[in-house]
Amino acid sequence: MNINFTLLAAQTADSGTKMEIGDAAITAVFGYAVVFFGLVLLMIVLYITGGIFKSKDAKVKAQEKATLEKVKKEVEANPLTVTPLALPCAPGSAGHVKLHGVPDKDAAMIMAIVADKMQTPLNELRFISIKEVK
Amino acid sequence: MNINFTLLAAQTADSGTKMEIGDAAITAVFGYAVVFFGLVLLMIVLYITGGIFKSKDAKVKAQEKATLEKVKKEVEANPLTVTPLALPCAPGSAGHVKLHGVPDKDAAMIMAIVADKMQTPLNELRFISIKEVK
Amino acid sequence: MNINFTLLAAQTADSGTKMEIGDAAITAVFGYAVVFFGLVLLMIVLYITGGIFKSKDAKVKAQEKATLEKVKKEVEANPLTVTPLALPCAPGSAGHVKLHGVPDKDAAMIMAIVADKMQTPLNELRFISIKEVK
Amino acid sequence: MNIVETLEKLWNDSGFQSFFVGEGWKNLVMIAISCVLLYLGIRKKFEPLLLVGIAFGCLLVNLSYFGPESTDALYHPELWKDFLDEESPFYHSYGNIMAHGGLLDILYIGVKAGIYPSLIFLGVGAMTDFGPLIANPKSLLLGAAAQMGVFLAFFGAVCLGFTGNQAASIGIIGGADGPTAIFLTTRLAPELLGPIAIAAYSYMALIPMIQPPLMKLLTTKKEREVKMEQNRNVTKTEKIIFPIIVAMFVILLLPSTAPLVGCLMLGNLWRECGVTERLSDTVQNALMNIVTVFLGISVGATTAASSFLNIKTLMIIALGLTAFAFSTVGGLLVGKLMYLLTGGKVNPLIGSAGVSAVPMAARVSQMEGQKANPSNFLLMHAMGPNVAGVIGSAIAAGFLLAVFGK
Amino acid sequence: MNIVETLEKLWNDSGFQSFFVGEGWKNLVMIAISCVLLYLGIRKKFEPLLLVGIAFGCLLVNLSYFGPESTDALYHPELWKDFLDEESPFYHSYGNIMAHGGLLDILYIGVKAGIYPSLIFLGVGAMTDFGPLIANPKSLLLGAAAQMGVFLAFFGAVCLGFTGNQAASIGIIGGADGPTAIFLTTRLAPELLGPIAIAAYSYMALIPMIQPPLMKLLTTKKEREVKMEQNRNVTKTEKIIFPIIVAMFVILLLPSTAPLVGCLMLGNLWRECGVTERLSDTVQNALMNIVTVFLGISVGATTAASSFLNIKTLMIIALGLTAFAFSTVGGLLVGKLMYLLTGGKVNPLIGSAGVSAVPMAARVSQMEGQKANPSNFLLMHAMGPNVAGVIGSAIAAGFLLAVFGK
Amino acid sequence: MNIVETLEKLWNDSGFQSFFVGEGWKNLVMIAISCVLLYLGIRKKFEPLLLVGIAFGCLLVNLSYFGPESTDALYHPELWKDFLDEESPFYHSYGNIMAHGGLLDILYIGVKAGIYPSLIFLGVGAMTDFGPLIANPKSLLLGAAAQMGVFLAFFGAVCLGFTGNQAASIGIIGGADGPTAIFLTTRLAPELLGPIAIAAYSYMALIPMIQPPLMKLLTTKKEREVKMEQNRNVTKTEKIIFPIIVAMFVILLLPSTAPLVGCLMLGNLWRECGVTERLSDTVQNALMNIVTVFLGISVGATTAASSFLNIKTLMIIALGLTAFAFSTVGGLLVGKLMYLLTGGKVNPLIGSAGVSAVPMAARVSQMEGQKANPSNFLLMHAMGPNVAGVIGSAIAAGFLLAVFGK
Ligand code: NA
Ligand code: NA
Ligand code: NA
Repeated sequence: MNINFTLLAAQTADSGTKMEIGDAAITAVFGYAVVFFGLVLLMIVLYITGGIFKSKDAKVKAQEKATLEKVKKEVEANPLTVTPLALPCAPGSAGHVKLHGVPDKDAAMIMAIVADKMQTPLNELRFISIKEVK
Repeated sequence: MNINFTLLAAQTADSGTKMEIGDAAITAVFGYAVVFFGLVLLMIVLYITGGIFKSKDAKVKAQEKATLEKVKKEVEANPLTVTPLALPCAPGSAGHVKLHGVPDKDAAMIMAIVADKMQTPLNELRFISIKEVK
Repeated sequence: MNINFTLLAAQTADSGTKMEIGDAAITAVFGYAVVFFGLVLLMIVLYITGGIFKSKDAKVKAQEKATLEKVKKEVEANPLTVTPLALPCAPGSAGHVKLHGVPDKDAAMIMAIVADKMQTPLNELRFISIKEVK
Repeated sequence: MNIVETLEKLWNDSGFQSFFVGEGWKNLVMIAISCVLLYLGIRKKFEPLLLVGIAFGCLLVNLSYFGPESTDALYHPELWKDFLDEESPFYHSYGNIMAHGGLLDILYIGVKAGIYPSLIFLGVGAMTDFGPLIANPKSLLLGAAAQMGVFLAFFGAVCLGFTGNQAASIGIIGGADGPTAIFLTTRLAPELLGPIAIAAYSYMALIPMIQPPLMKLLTTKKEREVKMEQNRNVTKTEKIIFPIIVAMFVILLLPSTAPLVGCLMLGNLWRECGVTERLSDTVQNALMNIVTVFLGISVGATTAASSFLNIKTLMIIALGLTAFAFSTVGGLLVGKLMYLLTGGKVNPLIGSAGVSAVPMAARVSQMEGQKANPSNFLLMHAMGPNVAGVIGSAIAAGFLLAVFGK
Repeated sequence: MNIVETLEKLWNDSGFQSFFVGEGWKNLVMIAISCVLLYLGIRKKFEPLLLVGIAFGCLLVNLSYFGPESTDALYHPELWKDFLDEESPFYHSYGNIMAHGGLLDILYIGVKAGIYPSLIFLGVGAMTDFGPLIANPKSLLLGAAAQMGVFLAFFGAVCLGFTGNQAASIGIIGGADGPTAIFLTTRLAPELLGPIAIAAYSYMALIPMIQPPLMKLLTTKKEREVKMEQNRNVTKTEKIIFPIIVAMFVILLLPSTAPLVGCLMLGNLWRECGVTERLSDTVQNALMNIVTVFLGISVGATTAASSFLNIKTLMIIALGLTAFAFSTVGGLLVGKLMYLLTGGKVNPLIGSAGVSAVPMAARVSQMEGQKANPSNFLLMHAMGPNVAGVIGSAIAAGFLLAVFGK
Repeated sequence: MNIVETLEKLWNDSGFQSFFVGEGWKNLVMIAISCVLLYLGIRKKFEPLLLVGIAFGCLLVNLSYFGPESTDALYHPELWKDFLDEESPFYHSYGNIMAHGGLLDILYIGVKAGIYPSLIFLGVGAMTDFGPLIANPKSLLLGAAAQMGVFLAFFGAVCLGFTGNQAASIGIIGGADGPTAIFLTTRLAPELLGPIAIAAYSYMALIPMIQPPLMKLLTTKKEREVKMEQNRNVTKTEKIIFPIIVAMFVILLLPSTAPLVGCLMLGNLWRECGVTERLSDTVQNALMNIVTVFLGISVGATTAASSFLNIKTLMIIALGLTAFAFSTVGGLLVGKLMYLLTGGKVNPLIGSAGVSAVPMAARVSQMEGQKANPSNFLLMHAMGPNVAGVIGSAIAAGFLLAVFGK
């Protein structure tokens, strides 16, 4: 096995040509400027389109705030109720559930499992009560 | 950037050649006939093979009818029992189940979930009782 | 449609050349030897690397034995407890569970379902009690 | 590296200035069209799985291709011109496409070679239950009848001055079968692929609007009220034998249908045989989705402005609608005939389902039937002609391919 | 467009009349054979994931290909003849296949280039637990012994007049490893791919019938009753290091095994390393199923009547059975030797599992062991030789490739 | 068949002896390097999805390739030399690669043609939530600023004697975006692909070690403690329009970005449009994983000893680190500027997230912010610059491609 290593070395010839350091500096500065140009352009466009949607957004937010406060009041009125808004995996909220001697985390798990199984967001299901069977 | 648009136009040259309207009419009628010929041929073949299987089918149907009637009688005898034959997703029937204070729809859901989870058709599982825990 | 079947036959020309029976015999014996050579080489390497890991293994086994005996004692003390080590699908063991009027197989199923749903090995879950609701 | 030169190069390459050079404004029009298609796909839910990809492919190609000097373009029509040009050194050279094409040129190879439509048919086969057709083989007559629009639109297209190949490709829009239309058009008249694919998928989405008026026009209330008898049970064995038999007879009759019908039936066999769930699942999901991704964007790429914006596209859109309408009419008329011959046992509304567009056309039959008689359930009866229509369109395509293909 | 001409063309293209021209009747025979294979795959569950595809590919090609004039065929043997013919302008030209091939020609490129078997081995690696082999490295001896049939069948094939390349491809059937057999045959004797693939997959499915009689013949009841000690625990780190070591030693020894062994071990590394579940899952499922789809139908396509229906196919079927039988015998004999040398600690029944055919052969060992002694659990012990047999077959293939490959 | 000859051939082919011939020892070094990379990928969890594949590809090629005479090698650098050599008869001939390449040569075609990085960007787009960026468009300034390292490393590489093309490819390591780096390097300086890909993925994994010291050095505790206001809500429609707008403006500006930005935005559109979950799921999972499999091993294959083991590789590793560091610095400096201009409303820590490396860099910002002020939640604010950095790197790559590409 007598390999021609000169040939082998030749395989990794350099692509392109050497360039002057001055040119490189100009290219680098210019390139960085192009990146800024492109993203500033995009920023402007986003601010414009964003402006159009902000008015709608304002309305939606007002509505949501009202809902949240309503839920808050209910929760305060009934200290055993949990609002599993903080559930990491299941999307949406699930109204509120009475728990009888079951740790919150377990209840959240069970609800997430069932919701996941049924391919239904939690806020379309209503759990009335979860109770550990003793 | 001086694009040669003549060249560009040439790119979308027409495939094939023009044809006489008379030929087109004949081809159209003939083509429609070929489609009918093909599907009628297939229809005949299906009637032949279908005939072979119909006798078996007759036996199966007779058997099923008997089963269905038996189930019906049981259902009539016990008004709380549901036969979730109408379940949209889960294949097969699940025998019958006693429900205690649980809406039918919820029970069907739970059964479908479990059946789905266990990769088992409902008719291979038997649910004895589903009861809401209060 | 006049197919040239001579041409067709020619398409399935034989790859390679005929060989002498003697050469074939030598090649066969030699090939079998090469297979043994390769796998014996591998066997030696595996024994060497295995040796390095066996000492660690010894420790692990000792620990496991202790755990197993502990579990055994508990099981003997409480005849209603099942250790679903024999579960065909779910990996790992699930500690032990009290069953109240529920067949072992059903309990194992329920546990496997929940474990599967939660993407958690059974040995990271603890089931305190499974009771059929009557 | 001269800074002014670089700047000039960047400016020349940029699409912003190309809009104002030569026919660059046409790209702006195409970009607007792609936005309309995106709107139809996303908001109006016109077959979004394909239309969103087609529209975005259209957008991408019209943002990056302004003529043969656009070396960075994602799709290069001139490469494909060479591919089809017998005089060119790159005639039939996929190697040239691979070496010099953009991303969408390379993905388009799968369209050109007919791979994507065939693989999609594997998935369609695995998703289709031919049970209602097996239970009721005379559904096949309706599936045949509903190819009327294919041949009428073909004839109309020839009258309007299209070549035979182009007319055949336009006619197949009436088959209401996206992959079949793409398969045939790629082979017979690739220059029309963009508008034909868009028309085919758009009209399929419009079935619930196109068909009901024709259904009411051509049927009497009494006919629409007909309740049909329940279909007989179909055994598992029949379902397994069905794809084998169909493949045999259809491919023997018209070998040019082999890629489509073969794949459709293989997919169906994997579905029904009960021992290959893994494959059935994969061809319906992973494989079909991957191919849909590739097919959508590469079909979209064929809508480069120069080949899309002309009077032919408008004619194709008009002829496509005609094709759909007459296919519906064909199905309904034979439906009425069956109503007469069976003494009123067949509801003619199931005839329009013969255009295929599974399962949308069957649902339209069900809805119209229920409007006439709320206790009427035509869905399963309409599924027969509906799936027969898929086979019917494949046979129509095979015939056109046999006549006009090289 | 002359109506008579068109009709004539359709009739000439149609397969119905081709059966009665020249050797067209052979296609009928092949269609019957494909139906038998479908029956075996579906009803008898002979490796259905591949056999259903192979059989349907066989059906499709024999419905559409009746000789070089069948331009619409899904597979064109003459294109592949040109591909292999050094004199042809299309020698080694995949471009020619892409441009002029049918669907199955194009899918077959992945077989020809050795891609599919390698990708399947990625999935096999990700599905295989080498733990029992690591726990008990002397299993490798059984995996080596069970390659006996490979070399005996090779010798037999040369005696029956096959060329060296063909004999090597026939011999590898005894490796009981589908992808390896396809990989080797494609490289050494592509003209035999159809029968060899069918024989390999069919015999793998027949393992539970082929092995038990030989096991009873060659072992005593006392030997079969031997209970083996539980294997030691294998740590996670050992399992991670194992594929790296095997890849190193086997590829250095026989570089021609690199595609198979490299992919097998990479798949296994993804399985064991604990940080690449996504990839391990994909190579076992989506990727493997997609490749299985393509592999099945394109291997089936190589069974065009003219190359399948001859005496060689019968010889291959006979030699394949011999190969399986003698591989079993080889494993059992070395199993008996180990029984003797270890003073009865090794149950010789685990030797037959060395033929690979994972996990079927290991299950047969388990069953036979339990028949002799109901409290005998040989499965995990048999899994060692079983997975060793995969490596053994790869080495045997590498040897044959090194000797007969160009 | 002479037994001595065969033995000699096997011995000559075997890698065991090749280590001791010519520069074969270099392969041993590369094998050791591949084991180090495997260790980093598996134990240290350095982007294991790609690094395990790259490292195993490196192992496989250095076990099987010892120079042009290694005909069984999985990868053949000399084939790719011919591919790039205008004088060679195989210039730009993928056909030659297909016919004479090994498994990894064939898989490498997808890298060379730019397919894999684009398809991965489809999946990345489908996984990315651009909401935080839409809510806060000035994040884009940080995404732009964090490309500083790209251009500084480019300049440094020219100073160290690299060609313009090579320097551009080295610079892009600072974009912290694997697929972009692979895409650009394949086009501009394929001979450096191995080291650049390894550097890019390794440094991405090292972000949690590289960035924090610089963050502490360049910001005051007061700055780090800044809590930012909650982002405004982003409507579904805005999220749908965003990918369309970005594709339009970026591709018009720099058509050379079309494959990357086009795919990124199409993937994102499928994610957000709400009617194509099937496709969004497939491009994130099945398709992306399959491409990752192919990309990893074929990039690994480019690390044949002869092209990897030289002083340039060390320089690339040093320049890559510089690039990452200065990109971080660029982002932080503009972050500080925004802190000043907004009167302390912007926490400058989110600037470093502009390097992309989604979502790792954003998590580092979150962690450092919480260290300074435990009630500080910067994650969502850092996600804006983080995803902006992906677009920024694509634009930087597009610029370099426009300047140095043919
Ligand atoms: Na149709
Ligand atoms: Na084997
Ligand atoms: Na970046």
